Amino acid sequence: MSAILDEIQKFLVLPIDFPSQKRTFELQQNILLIGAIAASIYGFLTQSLYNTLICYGVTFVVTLLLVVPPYPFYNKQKLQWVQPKLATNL
Amino acid sequence: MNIRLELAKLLNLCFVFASAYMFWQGLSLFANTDSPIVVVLSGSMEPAFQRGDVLFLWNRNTQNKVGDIVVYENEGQDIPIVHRVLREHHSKSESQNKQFLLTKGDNNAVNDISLYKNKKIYLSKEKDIVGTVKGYLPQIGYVTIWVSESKYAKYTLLAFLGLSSLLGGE
Amino acid sequence: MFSLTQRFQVVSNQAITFSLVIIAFVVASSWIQLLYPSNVFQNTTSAIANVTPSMTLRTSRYYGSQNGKPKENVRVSFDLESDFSPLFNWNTKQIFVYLTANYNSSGSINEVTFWDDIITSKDKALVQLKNAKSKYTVWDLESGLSGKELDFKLHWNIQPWVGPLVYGETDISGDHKLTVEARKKN
Amino acid sequence: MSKPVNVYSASEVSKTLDEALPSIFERLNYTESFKLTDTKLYIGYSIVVVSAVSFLLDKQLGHRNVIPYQQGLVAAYIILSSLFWYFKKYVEKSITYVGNEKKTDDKISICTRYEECEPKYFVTFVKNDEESSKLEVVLETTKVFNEAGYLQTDLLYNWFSEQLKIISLKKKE
Repeated sequence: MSAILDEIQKFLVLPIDFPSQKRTFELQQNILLIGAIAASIYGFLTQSLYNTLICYGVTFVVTLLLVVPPYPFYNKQKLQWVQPKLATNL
Repeated sequence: MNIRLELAKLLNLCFVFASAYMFWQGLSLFANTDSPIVVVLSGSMEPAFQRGDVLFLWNRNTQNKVGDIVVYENEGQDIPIVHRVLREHHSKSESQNKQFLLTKGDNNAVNDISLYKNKKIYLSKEKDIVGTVKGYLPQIGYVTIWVSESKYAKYTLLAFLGLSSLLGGE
Repeated sequence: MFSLTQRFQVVSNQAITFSLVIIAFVVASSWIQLLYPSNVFQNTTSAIANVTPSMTLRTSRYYGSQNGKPKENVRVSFDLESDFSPLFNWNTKQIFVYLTANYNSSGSINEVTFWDDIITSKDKALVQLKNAKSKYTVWDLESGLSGKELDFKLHWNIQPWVGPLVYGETDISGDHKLTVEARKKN
Repeated sequence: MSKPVNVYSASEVSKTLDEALPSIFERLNYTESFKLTDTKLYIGYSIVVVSAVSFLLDKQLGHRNVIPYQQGLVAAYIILSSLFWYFKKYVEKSITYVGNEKKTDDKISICTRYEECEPKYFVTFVKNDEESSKLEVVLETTKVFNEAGYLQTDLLYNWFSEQLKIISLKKKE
């Protein structure tokens, strides 16, 4: 049972490489910041909280789509780790 | 097995609960009420408050005004009721700090006398009032209602927690 | 940003942080809109006229009677006019307006509600009532209402979409004081 | 071997390395000193006890009946938490391991830290609390972990014994 869980866990970790980690972090921060400001201004000008909510909600979904999935271009700079051969020697 | 390492891990887990609980306790003392934040459970104040809305209470005021929205509990019942003050009567002398209140839900046709226990026709500010509503957040508390009332929601939440703890690795 | 769940958590936390900032902006801007261009806390006016009381005796607990003693219940009819449209801005969900009366009795100071209404949109913000009946029948805590001088006031309360509740009182004009006639003994 | 870690998570990797230090230094003939860890655990668990007492009082006796006690408990919680924070920040700093050589009784303290998004483990050695013996080195985590996320303890052991040699050479100069 725990072996299966470990497999699932390993499968769902889905890491990305280090430069992309930095990039995605900055990316999500910037998009959300701009989205928040835009949503506030748009809502205030139209005097509608509903517009603010929609605008910010869309920003959130877009950010999730851009940042969360491990796209191949986030995984181009994978590193060379210790060869697994040594693991069997242990 | 390193006992200190295990203890440190357990400590981190305990801190999560301890800090959340002490924050709540600190807030209770600050607002002088046993529940500084309540979730609306009934529709009797619609359209002002709907089920699932979160209300912030304050109970350091010695008297309420007519129009204040208050949360009260009947003796022996743990169900907080959110209604508006319809009438207030307080004594002229400053020393006697007694105030009698009659409440009503905005969406109800009649006042709350039928809800009061022991044939009372007024609430006592001192004894019955949990707090006065000062602030409001919409719908955030719906999760708690959803979880306490639907068993599917309970399973979904459990599954979600299990999955996230599995994926979180800790 | 090293795993799927961690990326999701980071984005969610960031989104929650910014949404708190948005809420702060909404609350602050709507507060400013209440103060400018005209301060609604001072400039909301109302006019009341033709306040006429009517009295009945009730013996039900739901009408203030205790131990079977009849209790004086008072209703009023009145004309009322007020405009609440300046109170509406982007953070106003509804306005609750209520007509109350203050009076003093032997040992206590009292305020009771005679009429209230919920206004849910700016189009309905103009209140014009002719010969309206009070919604509630009112009794006194101790004795009766005969001989008491009622001083009517019109209050408002803004329930926001998010943030603190806002209360205020209108500047009432017209004949807003009324002495309830003593009941004839028969 | 324990569970594998995500090698692209700087924090998880650094935590695994921190946890491996005691056994590595055991093999290098050191006995661990637990003074710092124990103090931290004492403060930490006293915070937990304070919150537990507060919780039980509230549940058993009701909020309104125990307000003065709760005020005391909340004050104690705040004081202990700031003490904990102060201890972690200024006393413990980032010291993860303190130990003594079994024969010579030389004391060694090791501070470790990591930076987000970098496959590096920053280690600072201080021998016998002497500023002159301070040695700052960086371990590439790619050299002790394999792709699957298992720590190669032998490689880590070799790396640490080399660093210790460098320190002792440095001292002779």
